[in-house]
Order: sequence, then structure tokens, then C-alpha cells
Amino acid sequence: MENELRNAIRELFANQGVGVAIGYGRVGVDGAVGAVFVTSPDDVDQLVWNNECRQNLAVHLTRPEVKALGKIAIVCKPCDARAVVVLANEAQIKREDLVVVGVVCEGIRNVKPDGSTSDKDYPKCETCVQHVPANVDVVIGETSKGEALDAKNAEVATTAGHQAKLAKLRAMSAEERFQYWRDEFSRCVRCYACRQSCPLCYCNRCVADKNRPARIDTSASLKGNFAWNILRAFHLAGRCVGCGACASACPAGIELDLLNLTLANAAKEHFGFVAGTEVGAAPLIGTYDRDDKEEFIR
Amino acid sequence: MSTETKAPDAFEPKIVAFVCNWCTYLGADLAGTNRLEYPANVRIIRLPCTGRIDFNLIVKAFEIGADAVLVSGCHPGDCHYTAGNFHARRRWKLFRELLDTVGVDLNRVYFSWISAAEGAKFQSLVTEIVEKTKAMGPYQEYKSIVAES
Amino acid sequence: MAKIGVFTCWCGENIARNVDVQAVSEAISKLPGVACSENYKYMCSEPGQTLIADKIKELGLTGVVVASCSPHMHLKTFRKTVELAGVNPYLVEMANIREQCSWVHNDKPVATAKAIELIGMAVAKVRRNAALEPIKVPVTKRALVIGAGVAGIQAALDLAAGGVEVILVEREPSVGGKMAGLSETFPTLDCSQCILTPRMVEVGQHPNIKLMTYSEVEKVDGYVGNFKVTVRKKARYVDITKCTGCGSCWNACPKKGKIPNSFDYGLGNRGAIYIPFPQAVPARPTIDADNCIRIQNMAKGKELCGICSKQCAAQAINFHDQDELVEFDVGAIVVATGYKLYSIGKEQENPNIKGYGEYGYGKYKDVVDSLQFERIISASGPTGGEPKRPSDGATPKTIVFIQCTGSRDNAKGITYCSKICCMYTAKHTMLFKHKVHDGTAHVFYMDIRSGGKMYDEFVRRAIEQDGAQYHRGRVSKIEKVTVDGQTKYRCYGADTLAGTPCVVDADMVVLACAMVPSTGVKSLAQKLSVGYNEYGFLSESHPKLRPVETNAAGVFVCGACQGPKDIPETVAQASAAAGKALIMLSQPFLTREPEIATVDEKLCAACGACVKACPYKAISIEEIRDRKGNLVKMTSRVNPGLCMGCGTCVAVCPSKSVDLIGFTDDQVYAQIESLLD
Amino acid sequence: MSQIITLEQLKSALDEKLSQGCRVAAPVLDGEFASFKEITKADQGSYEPRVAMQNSIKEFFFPKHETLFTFVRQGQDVVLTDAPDFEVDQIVVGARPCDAAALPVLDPLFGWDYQDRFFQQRRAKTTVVSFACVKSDAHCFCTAVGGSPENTSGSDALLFDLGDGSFEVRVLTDKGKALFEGKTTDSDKTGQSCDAPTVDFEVDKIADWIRANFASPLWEKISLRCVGCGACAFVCPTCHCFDMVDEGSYNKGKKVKNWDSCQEAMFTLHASGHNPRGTQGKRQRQRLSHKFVTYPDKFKFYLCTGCGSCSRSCGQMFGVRPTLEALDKEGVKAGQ
Repeated sequence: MENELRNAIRELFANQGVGVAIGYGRVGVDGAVGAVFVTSPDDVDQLVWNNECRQNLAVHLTRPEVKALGKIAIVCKPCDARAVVVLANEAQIKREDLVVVGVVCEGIRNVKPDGSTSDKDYPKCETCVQHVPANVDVVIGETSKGEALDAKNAEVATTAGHQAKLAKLRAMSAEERFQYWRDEFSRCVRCYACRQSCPLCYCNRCVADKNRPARIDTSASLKGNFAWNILRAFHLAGRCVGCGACASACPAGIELDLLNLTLANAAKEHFGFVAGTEVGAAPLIGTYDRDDKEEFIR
Repeated sequence: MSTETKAPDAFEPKIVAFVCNWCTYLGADLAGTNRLEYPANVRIIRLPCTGRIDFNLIVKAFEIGADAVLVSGCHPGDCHYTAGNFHARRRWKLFRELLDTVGVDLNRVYFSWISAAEGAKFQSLVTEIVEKTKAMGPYQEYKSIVAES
Repeated sequence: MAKIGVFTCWCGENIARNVDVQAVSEAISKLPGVACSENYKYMCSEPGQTLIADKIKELGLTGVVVASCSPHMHLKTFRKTVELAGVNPYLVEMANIREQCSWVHNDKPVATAKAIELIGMAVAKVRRNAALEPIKVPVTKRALVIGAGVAGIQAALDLAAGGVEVILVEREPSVGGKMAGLSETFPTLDCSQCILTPRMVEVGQHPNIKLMTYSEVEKVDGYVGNFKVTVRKKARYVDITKCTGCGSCWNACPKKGKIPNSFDYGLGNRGAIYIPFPQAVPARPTIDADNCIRIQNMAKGKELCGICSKQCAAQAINFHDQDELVEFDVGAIVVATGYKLYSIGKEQENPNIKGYGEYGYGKYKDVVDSLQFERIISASGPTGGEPKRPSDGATPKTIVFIQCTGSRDNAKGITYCSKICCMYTAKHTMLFKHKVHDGTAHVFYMDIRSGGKMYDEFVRRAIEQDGAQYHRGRVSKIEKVTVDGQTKYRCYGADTLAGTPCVVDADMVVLACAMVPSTGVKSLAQKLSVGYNEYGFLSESHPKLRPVETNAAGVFVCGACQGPKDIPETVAQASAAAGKALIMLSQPFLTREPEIATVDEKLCAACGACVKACPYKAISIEEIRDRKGNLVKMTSRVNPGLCMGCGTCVAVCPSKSVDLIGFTDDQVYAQIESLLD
Repeated sequence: MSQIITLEQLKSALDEKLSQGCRVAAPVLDGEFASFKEITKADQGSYEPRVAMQNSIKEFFFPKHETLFTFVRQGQDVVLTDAPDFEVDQIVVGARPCDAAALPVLDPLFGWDYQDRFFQQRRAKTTVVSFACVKSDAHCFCTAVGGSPENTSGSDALLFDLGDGSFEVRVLTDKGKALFEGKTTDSDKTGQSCDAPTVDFEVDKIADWIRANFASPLWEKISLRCVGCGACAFVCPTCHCFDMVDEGSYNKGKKVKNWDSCQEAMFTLHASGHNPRGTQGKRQRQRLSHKFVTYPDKFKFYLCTGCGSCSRSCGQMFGVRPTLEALDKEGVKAGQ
């Protein structure tokens, strides 16, 4: 499959005027897999594909440094390809100027806190049902694990374990939940790694960096951290594709993606909406239906 | 400032209300015109439309020590701007879920449709919110994270 | 440094009874930035306003807070006051210490404390207010009228008489609408066509009116005073500038008399090339392409028929005609798209509405709706005005009229009263009786609603002079039966006044169906950003005070597209809409409130959330280019002519790159934070 | 002859200090993650040498968020009140030697010109008890910057895990002595640290390359995968950049000092809109230059202890070690 991928990318350099191919390579400490930016067909052999290819490379699509390298080809797992769909729907990329090379994926290995990988599946892959990428230009590889899913039968990208954890949390009293997040958010250092590693946090200037008025405190205090984490999660409502980049980037190990999962579940349950599964979909927030639920309104 | 009917140290909740200019604000005005008395704990922030009411304002209200928040606008179909309340309704539906997961007590966040003709509804809802909030006591959890910051 | 003047009003005793105004003034005078804190018995009185003006001049105030009644009561007053004193009117805020404080709290210390906080909030806000100038937008002195029934005709004529150029767009081949097909009109029994056709001719000839029949509005861009409208001229296959209307073509058409004429609601027939009725304006034919032998065979490469073309001396027929898109700039739009009848037995467009299978409409030819009956008794109708029933052409002796078919029937999904049915049913019974002297009209009704000048008298006449039999009750079903060898329609009704069942064997049944908005009105409303209710009736801006305006500035409504109404009301409303449009178009510029949204274009990421959320389509994605023409970035941009200032865009913007002037985040957060303990 | 202390004795010594009102911070285990946290009972801590930690001990000297002064408006005046002094004793136990080594690195910075009382008071009041390393991983490179698994720099006492539920205690300073005096017993057991991590680059040579190659295209090339999240700076024991902001309302509030990172685009954004470090390559150049050129030029220390936390926490598999290796391979050794 790795060869198939390399050949496909070579072909793109040769025939489609691609200036940079964003893929995975052994770039980190001890050969850890991270993003590589191949700018010449001679370097295509740097590309790898295996079950350590964890990052969502779509985060690079909106970066000016990367855009400056010319027409982009990007390697996307099925889950990551959803982020590309949202970016295109939100007019952050011109889909026709981009080649998405989708790779069939049967799961990525887990990453331990020290950065090493274990043989266990990455948490979000445990229950993944989307092994064949949808809405991509080229599909690399084959699998017996099912076909590409379209918007109608798409599921929220998450895991049984995560859903169970969220369900357990939601079963607590409000005070207990608040206490849980109080402990979690007390570790938040407001580095904004969650924001920077999110492919969909592309604002030119985050509202957290604006101070007239200061809508939320910039301090890594409990007050500021609650406000920030609520804000971050809600700005991704109906947009988050569940790639988990935020949680895996968090140096404090906060399970931020539980907040995103709450909203993804709500979007699916109340509005039948799964982000990133439909090309050209109108945004969940910013549109409405006259019959939207309102049982909570007095 | 205290009167003989009230113990000076009785808990008086702080309620922040975000309301639209065309329905609920006028509903509150009508409550006044009809002299419908209600507790004095609510502070109304007038905005053009519920469509303008961002979730961040609710968070901010808790940060400044609100014990409960009310968000209110026109009934569906009555929006002065056609659809602001429909947009707002969808956001709130989602935002409540997030607040719930974060552990913000949903008994402290109220949403309502109150038309310009519903002065009595404004009166009864505010009265109810104040009574229920008094029964729950001050919103200690949120106040504590603010105090520690 | 801010110099804010705070002026607290006693409102006589209204505020002072429950709020210690003196204590409030003193407490407020200690707030940072407050340069003076005054109080007065009646701040809105002339001495009160003078007090404010004097303080502005004396202290050079940079902001003013008036603590008195609701801003809905007096904000405009105080804006004027400060403007006259030389301060920008948008530097005023009001604290509502009457409706929302002194009138609702009787505990004086509590109300006083609250008043202080309310004023504190206003002070915090006004500190961040900005001086604003009203927005001026230019006006195109041309109006679009959509629909050329009696409402559109009236509106167009009034606008044209006012010196405004009018584009009158009608989807059918002729103007005239529903009224052109009516027999006689209540309560005077004037001939409908006699009163309408002169108007139809006038719109066809008026130098200020550009008539576009067989055309539909395709697209509406722009905003009040500056709409850009695209109209689709449907292919008519007849060049009406060459055609003389001689009639050779439609008389020669081999399909003549073979195609149901929709103007006669299927009761009469026409050819493939036709004029819908003799008085049509323009009196020019149209080819119904679906039924034209020539056109239908052209695609197969065959050249058949073409008789009409051979007959046409003017060579006006063009079988290769195509739809054409025409663009216009207009300043105002009047919507007059009218109504149709609710479809009784057939499929409904609206899934919430059900039909009346039990009445056999569509199954029994002699069960007709009220507009069909109009054609049956109209002198220009398919029977030449002779009442003949459709099935066998026999003259009916007994006709049952069923009112409220659809209307006011929650079970069928329409809750409203269609308003005109009581009157036209009475008219039908009279016209029937005048033509069939030995006939009997039975009317089943729920209530008789005949409010209006000479209306009730009219109904009484139908009953008392013309002997119409009125039964208060509903008909539960209609059966086709044969009595003495004759086909009858047995109507099982009830007379609830007599308390007895009431069964009538009728020769014919006329259903007074509910009025519903005409087909396609919702998509038109969406193009215009005009609201509509669950049935599709267009929403006026205010039911009492702004009955012909809509929430889309520059778009007006009249006639039955806004709600069921009769001809006099329709005409009055059409003139009102034309008048409102004329007022707008008579100004050199339109002045709009400056409290609208604005985008920080440097920081906007152009994600388009605001574009989708804006109820007025006031936001678009635009390019920012440098002087050399290179694309710098994309951004959202608010059209100040369209924005109504709701602020929905602000709430959906993740980076808050859009803000609402007058209710900026800076102002609102300052208000909230002023409440911090 | 050595001094040893059992785990139980260590905990009871900490509990005793806690009961005296002393603040104690120790590694606390939360699932798979361990982070330094303030504890209220010694049992809450997890006392074994670790390579990977979620944070460094710097936040007990230089908190992520610190109030400098408060303000309140009174009438037309504004009244300022300085933040109180740090007056409580503090113990940080379980530091890695590379954590502790950062403290002497930071001392000159917080005292060369402006005397930062916030940092200095905490330094004076804090006793640092470190654990010598028993293992290293591929991210570790303390040896490259003068450290070692049993580096004593910055520690008041260094403990060696004897693997039998006790530690050998090497007291290094008076503060260390004050903590352990009378709590240890004599023994002949001595502890041993793991082997020093190996590196095949020389920091001095790389520093020279950096000096000479400010405009090298290599910077952009090697930094492409960095998304500028700044997590590296926040877990780094030596990164110390901060931002000062006003928080609160018009009527009252405070001036606070918050951690910041040069990896974020906003860090150097000018009011004009111009950003002198507009790309990630320029930001990484800044980070590396500061750590290995400008800081040592001024204060004689590398601004890096080789702990490897940056690359361990980097979601993009980046960090100081991979960057140094890339510069060494593609710059120094390639002779570019």
C-alpha cells in the first residue's frame, strides 16, 4: 500500500502540477511518524503509510507557509477527510485546487503519554466504522471492513469507550460534573495547543486573543479556563469531525474531545447532522428549521 | 436599605436577563404598565434580537456572579427580524447540552418566549426564577472558580 | 476622559413614588466618568429637555444617560434633545426605571437600589457608545409590481400616475388575474369584466408601465432603493410586437377546442395557440408548447403542422422562441401574487392540509368549486352564462352550496376564515335564481360573516327576496344517486338550528373553498426575504400599523397574497402599497438607522457563517485586492442598505469579526460587567 | 556510608511539613498521566523516578498565571494594590534533575536587572527534592547541554530509588538538610542512576551554525510540520516568556502575568498588522536561537536542560531534539 501511495503521489507531481504533497514520514524522535512535506518527486520515498499515522494533516491546509508551496496534495485517512469537507464547505480551501489522496485505514495504534506507541488501537479507532475514505480524489488500498459512508449513514466519529465515559459523566450530578471539569481545567495552561492543532480552528484572530472587550479572561485561571474550554468546544459545534487532534495535543492531558463529543452527539440526535460528511452542507449553526426542538423553552 | 419585611442577610439572587428589544423587553414594559409586581432581582440587558445573544454572554453573566440567567425573545414566527429567534433556538439547544456536560446547573439557565403582550408571563416567570433560585441558594460552584482566579 | 451627564426623571410620582430619586442622583454622581447627575420632575417636558441641553453646553458632555421610562417611549425624544444641543444623538442611553422598576417594585429601598444598578449599566454602556451618522442610500425611481390581478393592476396604475416607471410582471399570458374570470361582483352585482377590463387596457397602454406577461421573477438581488431584478420572459412563440391579434392563427389551430382552458378551470377548451379569453391584455396569442404538434415534433426532427404560422400574415410566429432573462434596476417592489383555491380532493402541497374526499370533487363532474361556478354563470364563460351542469349540460334546478370547504376546519388543517365565501355564495344563489327562476339554492353554512358596507343587506336579499334556503350545518358526505331516472347528488347535511338532519338531492354542488396563496409564493418570498406564515400568506411588518410594508425594506404587499380579502379591500390595499412605495421613491436618498452590523475585514476569515445566518441576505463574501489587483484575502461584507441590525451574524461569528453598531460586544460586556459586585 | 529514608518515612516527613502549613507539590498520577500538583496529603503523591511528566516544576516558581496588582475605582480615582508577598514555605518533591537544573538557569534572568520578587521569593522559600533518573528515553538529551541523570544543579536534595521501598538521600544544601535532618538512617546501600543518554551532535557547533545562518532556508524547511501550538514552551522547564494583561471590569480588576509562547503568531504581531516572525520557520529560529545563542551569550547557561518534554508532548513529533538533529544533519554536517 505504501508503494501504491508513493506511485500515486509521483503521478500527481508529474501530471497534476502538484507543488507539495503532505503525507506521513518518519520524522520524529526514534523514527516517530509525523507530517512530511514532499516538494519534489525525488523525495516521494520519504512517505510512509502504516498504523502510526495519527495526525490529521488537514490542519496544514490553511497555513500560509504551506499554501506558499504551490498546489497541494494531501494524504487523508477517512476521518481526516471529513475535515477537508468542512474546510471546503466553509470556503477556507478551494476543493478544486486540492488533491485529496484518501488512504484506506483499519485503525491507528495508541500513543502513550511519553510519546511511544502501543499495539492497542488509538482510542478513536476502536469502534470506527469508516475505513474507506469518502469525498476524496484518489483512494489508496483496499479493505474488507466496509465501504465509504455517505452523509446519510455516517456516524459521529468516536469510540465506545469515549461514549461510555461521556455517559458516565452525564449520569453524575451537575455538581460532580462541575467538580470533574474543575480538576481537569485546573491543569489547562492556556497554551492553545488544542486550537492550533485543530484543522477547523482557522480564524485569523481567535476571539480569545481579542481584548476589546476581553470576552474571556486570557489567564490560565479556573475562570478563564472554563470560559475558554466552553468557547472552544462551542465554536466547533456542528463542525468538529472528531479527529481528536485537540485532546492529543493537550500537554495537560485534558480530555477536551468529550466536550466536542457532547455537541457531535447532540447535532446527530437533534438535527440529524454529522459534520464533514456532506459536500456543500449548510452549517448547523447559521441555519435553522422552523420545526427545531424547543421543549426547553418556556 | 433593608426593610422590616426582609432579614438584612437574606440571600437575594442576582439574575441577568438577555432579552430582545421587540418582544420580551416590551413584555417587561407591559408588566410595568399593568403594575404587575415581581421581585427586583432581575437585570435586563436589551439586545435587538435573540439572534444577537451569543452563548458567551451567558458565561459572562455567571462570571460576574449571576445566580441564574434568563434568555428570552419573540415566539417563533413573531421575530421582528423574521428568523433571529430560530437561529437562537438552535444554538441554545446545542449550548445547553454543552453546559450540561460541563456541569453548569441547567436549573440556573432559563429560556423563554415572551411576547410584547405577555406582561403577565414575564411577571410570573421572573417570580418563579427568583423563588427557585432562592431555594437553590447562591451559585457557589461558579462563584468559587471566579473567586479562585 | 468621558464626561457623562445622568438625568433622572421623577415622572411626576410615577417613578418618585417607589424610587428615591434624590438618593439615586447622589449615588450616580459618584460613578467614574459621571460629570453631572441631575433629577427633574418631568425630564421629557420642555424644561426637562432644556436642563439636559444646558448641561451639555455648560459641561461639554460626551454622553448622556436619561433614567426615566422605556426607551420605546422616549429614546427618540432624547436623541433629538441632545442633537439640538450639539451632541450626536447616538450618544444617549436610557435606563428604564419606570416600566421595569418603579412600576413593578413597591419596596422603595429595593427599587431605589435597583434603579441605581440600572443607571450604572446605562452609564457603562454609554461610555462605549460611538457617534453615528444615518446611512444614506440612493434610490432607483422605478418599481416592480409582481402579479397583474386587480391588486397589481391598481398598484401599477397608481404608481404610474405618481410618475414612477413600473415593471408589471404577470405569469399568465394575460393580465386580469382571478377577477377577470368572475361573473358579477357583490354587493352591487356589477359585471366583473365591465369594471376590470378598462383598467386592464389602461395598464397595457400606460406610457409609464412596462407590461411583462407570461413572465416570472427569477432572481432578486440588492436592497431597498437598489434592487436588481431578473425576470424570465417565458417563450411565447409569438412575437407580440409583430402580432396584430387578428385571430387567424387560433381559429386555424387543429387542436382548437381540444385542450382544457385553465382560465375556465377546465370547463371550456382552447387550442394549442390561444388567447385565454377575448378581453385578454395583451390581446396576443401564446403557444402552449406542450400541446403544439409542431413544437412537440421538432425535437424528433419532423416538421409537422405549422398551420398557424402559415395563416399569420404578420409572420409573428417563431417556433424556435426561447426563454429570455431580462434585468431591471428597481427601487421598490410591490407583491400582488394573489390566491388560488385550496385543492379539495386532490393532493395537497402542504402535508398538514387534508382534502375532502367525502364530497367527491374530481370524481363527480357536477361537484364544482366556486371559481368554476363563476365561469358557469359568467356571460363570457364556456356556457355563455347559461347555468348548465358540466356532466350533461342539463339546467340544474337544485343547487347545494357548501360554505367553509376547507376554511375554519381544524381537522382539515386550515384554521382561518377565507372571508369572502359568505358573500359570494349569497351572490351565487342570487345569480342562479335570476337565471333559473324555478330553481332552489340550498346553502350549508357555519356562520354568516357579512360585515361590510351593504354586505349584510345583500345576504338578506338573497334569502328574503331570492329565496335561498340557508341551513346552519355541515354536509358530511355526498352520494351520486338516481332519482326518477335523473342523476342527483344526495347531500347528507344537518340543520343545527332545527336540530334535524337535512338531506338534499341536488343537481349540482358548489363548494366554497378556502383561499390559499398562489403557487410558488414561498419561493418568491424567499427570493425577496419576506416572511410568510404556515400557509404561505406573506407577513406584513405590523398587522395594524404597517399593514402593507414587509420586514424586507422596500418590499410591499397587497391583495390576497397577504391574506384572504375581497376586491374593495384588495384595491384599497394596493393603493396603500403604491402610496407607501411612492413615498419612498419620492426621496432623493433613503435614510436608514446606522445601528447595523459591520465587519472587521482585516480579521474576518470569510467562513460564511454570517452569510448563511443573515435573514436579509445583507452579507456577502467579497475579495480584498491590493492596488496591483492581487488578491489579498476574502472577507464578509455587510451591505448597509440591506442590514436591519438584528445581530444574528455577531452571535454566529466565531472570531467576533463582525459586530453590531449600537449593541457592540464592547458595550454589552461593559453593561454586564457593571453588575459585578 | 549513606543516608537512607523509606517511602513511608518520606511521606510522614511531608505530612509533618504539610501540618505545619507548608505547601507541598509532588507528582500525582491521573490514569496514565503524571503531573506535578500541589497535594494536601503525602499519600496523594506518586514517588518514583519518571521520565515523562505532563508539566515541569517551573509553575511553582513562575506560575502560569499570577496577579501583579489589583485596581479599583473609587469615585474619580483609581486605587492600586500590590499583590502580596509569597511568604509560605514550599517543597517540591519528585523533580527530575533536568527540572531542577532549570532553576539556576532562570535565576539570572529574574534578577539581572529588574528584581522579580515573585520569582525570587518563591525560590527562597522552596526546597527542591529531586529523584535521580533510573531510565532515559529517546527524547532525553541532558548530556548534550551539560546535564546528567544525577545532575545536582538546582536541587536541595537528590534521592536515589533503591528499588526496595527506600531512597538514598544526598543532601545538597541547607534547605535540603533542614528537611531531612533526623529523618534518615545510616546505611551502606548507595543508589545508582541510569546511563547517560547518548547524542551524536554537539550543541556548540550547532550554536555556531545558528549564529552564521540567520537567513538559511533550512529554518522554514524543517519547521513546516510545526503548527505553532506552543505546548513545547508550556511544558519546558526553562521557557519563561509571559504576557501582561488587564483583567476585570471598568470599575475593578487586576494586572496579571500569564505564560506565553514565541511559537504563537500573536506573540510578535505588531499593532500595524505587520508580524516580523510571520512564519513557523522564523518562530522556530527564534526559539532555537534564544535557547542556544542569545541566552547563553548573556547568562552563560543554555536555556535548555535536555529534558525532552517538548518533543514528548509535541503532537507533530517535533521539539528541540529533532530540531537540533535536523540542523546538525542538514546544516552543520552538510556544511551548509
